[in-house]
Amino acid sequence: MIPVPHRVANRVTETHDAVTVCLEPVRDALPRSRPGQFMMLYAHGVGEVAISVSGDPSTSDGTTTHTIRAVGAVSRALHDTPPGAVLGVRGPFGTGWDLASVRGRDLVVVAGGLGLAPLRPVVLAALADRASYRHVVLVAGARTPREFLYRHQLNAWAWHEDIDVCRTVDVPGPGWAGGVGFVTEPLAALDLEPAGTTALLCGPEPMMRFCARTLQGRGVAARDIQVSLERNMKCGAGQCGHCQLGPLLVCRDGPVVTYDVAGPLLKVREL
Amino acid sequence: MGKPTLAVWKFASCDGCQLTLLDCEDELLALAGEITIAHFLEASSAVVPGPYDVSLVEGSITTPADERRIHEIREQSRVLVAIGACATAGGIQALRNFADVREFTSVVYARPEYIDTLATSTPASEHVRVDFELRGCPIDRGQLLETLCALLAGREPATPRTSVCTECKRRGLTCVMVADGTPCLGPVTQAGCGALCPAYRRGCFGCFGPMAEPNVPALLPLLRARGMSQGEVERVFATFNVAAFGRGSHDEPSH
Amino acid sequence: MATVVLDLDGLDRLIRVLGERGYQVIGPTVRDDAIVLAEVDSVRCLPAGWGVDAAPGRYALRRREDGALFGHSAGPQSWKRFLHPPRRRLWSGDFEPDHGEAPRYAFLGVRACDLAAIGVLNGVLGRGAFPDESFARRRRQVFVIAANCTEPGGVCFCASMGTGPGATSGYDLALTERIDGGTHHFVTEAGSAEGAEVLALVPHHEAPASEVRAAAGAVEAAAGAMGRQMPPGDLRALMRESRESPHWEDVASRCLTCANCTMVCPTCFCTTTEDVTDLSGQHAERWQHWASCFELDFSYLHGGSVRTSGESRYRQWMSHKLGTWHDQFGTSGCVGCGRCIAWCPAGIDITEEAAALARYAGQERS
Amino acid sequence: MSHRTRQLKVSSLARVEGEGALHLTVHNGQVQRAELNIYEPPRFFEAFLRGRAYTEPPDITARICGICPVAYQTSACNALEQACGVELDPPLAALRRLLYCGEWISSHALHIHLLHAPDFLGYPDAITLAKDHREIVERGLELKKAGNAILELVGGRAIHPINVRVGGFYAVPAPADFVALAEQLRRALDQAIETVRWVAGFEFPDLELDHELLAAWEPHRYAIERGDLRRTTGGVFPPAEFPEHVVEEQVPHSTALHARLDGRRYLTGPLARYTFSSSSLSPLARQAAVEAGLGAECRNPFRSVVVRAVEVVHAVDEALRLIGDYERPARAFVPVAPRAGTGHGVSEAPRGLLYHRYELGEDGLIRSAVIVPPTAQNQPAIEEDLRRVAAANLHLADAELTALCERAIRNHDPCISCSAHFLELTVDRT
Ligand SMILES: Cc1cc2nc3c(=O)[nH]c(=O)nc-3n(C[C@H](O)[C@H](O)[C@H](O)COP(=O)(O)OP(=O)(O)OC[C@H]3O[C@@H](n4cnc5c(N)ncnc54)[C@H](O)[C@@H]3O)c2cc1C
Ligand code: SF4
Ligand code: SF4
Ligand code: SF4
Repeated sequence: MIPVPHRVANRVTETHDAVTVCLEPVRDALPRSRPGQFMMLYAHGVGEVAISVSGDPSTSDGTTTHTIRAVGAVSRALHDTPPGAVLGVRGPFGTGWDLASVRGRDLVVVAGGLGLAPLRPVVLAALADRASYRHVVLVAGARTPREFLYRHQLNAWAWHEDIDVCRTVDVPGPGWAGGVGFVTEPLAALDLEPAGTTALLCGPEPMMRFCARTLQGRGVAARDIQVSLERNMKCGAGQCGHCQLGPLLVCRDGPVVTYDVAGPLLKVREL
Repeated sequence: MGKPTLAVWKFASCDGCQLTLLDCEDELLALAGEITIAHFLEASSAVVPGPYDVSLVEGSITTPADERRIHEIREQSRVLVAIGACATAGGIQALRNFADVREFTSVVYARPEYIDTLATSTPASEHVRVDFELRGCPIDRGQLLETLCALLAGREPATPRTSVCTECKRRGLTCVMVADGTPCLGPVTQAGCGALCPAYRRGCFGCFGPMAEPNVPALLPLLRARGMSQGEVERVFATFNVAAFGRGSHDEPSH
Repeated sequence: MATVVLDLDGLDRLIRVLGERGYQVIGPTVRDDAIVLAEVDSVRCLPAGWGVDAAPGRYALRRREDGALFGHSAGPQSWKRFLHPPRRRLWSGDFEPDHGEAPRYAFLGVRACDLAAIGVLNGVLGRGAFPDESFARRRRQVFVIAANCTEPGGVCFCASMGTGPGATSGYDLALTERIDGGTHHFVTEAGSAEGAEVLALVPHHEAPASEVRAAAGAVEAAAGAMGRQMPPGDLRALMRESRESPHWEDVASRCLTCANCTMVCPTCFCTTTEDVTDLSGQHAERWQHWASCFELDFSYLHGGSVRTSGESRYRQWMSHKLGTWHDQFGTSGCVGCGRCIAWCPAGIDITEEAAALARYAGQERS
Repeated sequence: MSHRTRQLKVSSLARVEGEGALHLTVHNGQVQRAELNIYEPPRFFEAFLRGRAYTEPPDITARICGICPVAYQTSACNALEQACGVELDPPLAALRRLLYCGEWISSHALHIHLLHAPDFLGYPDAITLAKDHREIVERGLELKKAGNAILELVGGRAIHPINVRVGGFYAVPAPADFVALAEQLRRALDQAIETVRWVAGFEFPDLELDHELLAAWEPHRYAIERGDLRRTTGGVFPPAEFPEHVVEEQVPHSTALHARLDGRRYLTGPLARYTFSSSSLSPLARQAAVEAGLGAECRNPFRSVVVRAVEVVHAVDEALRLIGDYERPARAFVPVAPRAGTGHGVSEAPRGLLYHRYELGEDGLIRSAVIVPPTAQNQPAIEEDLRRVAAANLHLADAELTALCERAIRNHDPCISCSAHFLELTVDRT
């Protein structure tokens, strides 16, 4: 599979090391992605990495939006690509969040750090089709207040009556009015109807495990918890073998899987 | 922005690794077109003062003056690449680390008092921060070019930390350990040479140093089963990368 | 078409006919003390009279008493290197795919286990939502001449994996080599229309029923003469249950994590990619080469690798081959060719390790 | 007249292999000291060779020098084979000579084009030279590449070949492997001849040296990978007598030992070889030498660049001859069993005679090792050249004098890593 050239149409700085870019096809557009899927983004001569789709799923102009944190050579190059420059894009790959199964139920979205990126399309989709869900809750954690992605949007959502937003940080700054501590704390305090709740989690693996444990402790069934997994990926198409997690090829069977599948695998050391 | 600058520095070594740059016969002039070779005494008497974008450091640190100089080089270099077994592991001269230098000196030089030398031969990374290491005694030309191209492109150089066996098998060579009973260090040695020795039906002798997390103890009985004496086993690990393989080859007393 | 008999000249003619039809014929030849796969242009290239003694961590050519061409078991290479090459350019320049002319191969002397392996590889690379075009094309164009096994090697266990010793499908032609009372010939069957077409161009005569029976009997007897076998029972369940087995530590003390087993395995498909640029930085290319789950960087995530210990890397390999392959691709990843046993410098034997895991699991259950 | 004291420091003499310094003291118009100060940190090879196995010196001593590893491997093999009483099968000996030709071509092409020629043409390096004369530098690089191609095919790699062992090789090429190489060498032959013509046109300062010369020598061919030793003052002696004639001494200004032949300074290298063996050059090489104006011998060190170029023609021609005659040897190596004793080995490294001596115990372990590299032998002669060049050119301005002194050193293609590093030139004029 060959990358399809896309131009950086728009680039917004999110935090000191993360940007959100909107990519428009130079010629051909790729198929539309579903919330939770990812693309392989290629920076000229530097390399290619997996990056989730973080834009509004209702856009139909062929663009694709991604939020990238610079952590290594490739992500740094993608992060630094200026508007107008061309990147290669392949995809979309993988499973998306299963929103259909949440219809008529409470939706709890839990994001840690950059984990908010693949969950933003879910929130946007839920808000666009608000009547299909009962409660919609977003619990978002970050290290510091300045490290929240989409800060304006989060603020806007916080005022929105259709969604409850709960923010928490490890290290609060002056004037911080939100919570302090791990995302599991607000999760434990949430007013839940376990049998009617579906939770979507994304963030560092330990965070997802703790959150799932908290939710399960409160009676939410493992299959009603969806997590987005991260493994090394080279091809995105189930052929390079790198992303295996036990029986799963994360790029094909994931990244989104239910916790009845993921839970037992994540418990095994170095699987 | 001007062309990036490259500097080449020498410490205790045989010059083979920096010669590798001149051995890039097909690329040398193109390279000189893309970067300014600002300091490369083996090749040029023109010297451009620092700072330098990339410094290639060859050789190990063996004298007090070297120790000062490597710090000066670090300060002047944006990216510092240690090239070759001497610069990455102390080289064969690191054998002195396990011996008595005064005695060594007296063997080579009748009047040792003239000789100003450290008791040890150490890699650059023991003195300063090193950004990349290119393994090998000598380094591989392809890896050197890849590293320079990668640095120019802002990419992580592709210098895998896996075993020589992976290259051996990709080349379609027949394993000398299994088919010929020849002792081979390939299973614990870092890839990069292209499985040169097995291609000549010779066992790898580890000139690229240990791969990431080598299981040396598991190899030792296999070497002995293929006819190496304990002394030979110890010596083969105690050659070009003696300080990197360390004394891992001693899983049992030799007497 | 009925079963026929080719003699040595017939086989030679077959090789030439395939060459004339534009195939590059690949078959076994002797090089560097082993039987390796290379281009052949006549029967003279084939390893007449060479046999193989294989054992864990050991492989040696041996002179046979007869002149058999296929009287040797699997060598260090598999057909994988032609269908899924060790190194390949994916694209270059402005995302120009590296199609080129895909070679048309004719594989001569494919064992049943290797035929199964090609099928397994096809299940991974050739099917699915995003098939590997290069593999699929090579696979589509290949002409397969299977060689049924009548003499398994010391590390073979295809019978217990249900993949051999006789080829049952997936070939264009299938040969059973017969050396009997001074005659040396090949009982041959076509398995496809093209196979029949090619066979018609080659001198042959119809096989007498006795020959057909003798050939079938030899293959059947081979099933009972395997060098080793997998422990009976549900391997997939065994692998699942054994995730935390203490036995992994024992294997890890012997395993070099050198990755030889995965490289020689005819079904291990894993690859990694490399991005390259020229000195000007203008021209970029992307290459792919074989990788292995034994490599530390294989599972690298920002901050470190998932599988750092030797235990976890060996476990990944074995569990994938015998267990999770079923989950991912609906078959076993192991076809019983025994290569990983012979070509492991440490002589680690997957069948013995499976048996040891089964013993541990048994103890745990009781 | 007021006393003028001028301190000249030219740090770094470039385009030599290794690091060192030059100290020149001029007092009242007299050169008082002319020292080639080699301060390359010692690497103690002879010391740690003790206790190693007799099979190891080819690999270990190669690491003394990345520019002439084959010379080290060959002298080591010669010495060890002698110690163990083994002779190579003739086809293996031929293959060894072929490998060595590769090193001559590669090392000489490097020195001529990249290190030495810029001196004659007034460029700091070959890369700047290439801006004006790209085709010449490209030709030099191609020539060097042809030499490396031999090293890579026969030796496995150009620097520190892996295919050399005491008794022969690990694996020997098939004749078919040489097809492309021979093609490349045929092109290289033309390039080598053009190179001779090119360097013959340089301007050479006058200097006739009177050093005694010493080189390996064989009766009917140009000695490369073996030979007896021949000296100007009459006589030929076998390598085993080297220690009786050559004594090394330590001097305070150098980490390299200085060698003296029966107490006198002497010179090894291309001029010595050419002087003794010019009649054994291949016809093409001899013709090139004649066209270049070389006589039967050459004693102007500045002209050594021409001799090197002629030697490249010879080495390419010889390589083609060896390839033409090549038949795959029946075995890749002669088995060598260790025995107690001493062996001496010499060969002609591109820059001069390289001598090895090993004393083995019965167990095959090395009891003692002595290595005398060419530059250590040449150091007194180089210093004498410097003294004479400086004395004859004191009228020059500092910069020019410095440049000339550097050239006088580069004439000898010193391999300082072999003996010791980088040259820093200090001229004290009082
Ligand atoms: C399904 C999926 C979705 C992702 N979504 C996003 C996103 O929306 N935004 C974002 O910033 N990051 C995302 N990542 C992580 C991102 O892929 C890594 O940060 C990136 O690969 C790091 O590459 P690097 O070269 O910059 O860093 P290095 O650490 O230098 O990585 C070197 C190589 O290791 C591999 N690697 C390292 N870290 C990871 C990782 N975390 N995941 C997969 N491979 C890795 C890659 O193959 C990379 O080429 C996602 C990862 C996955 C698997
Ligand atoms: S020959 Fe050496 S490098 Fe090659 S597979 Fe065997 S052990 Fe590994
Ligand atoms: S066993 Fe390892 S190398 Fe082989 S296919 Fe599975 S993951 Fe890949
Ligand atoms: S099982 Fe054997 S071949 Fe495989 S990685 Fe371990 S030691 Fe190497």
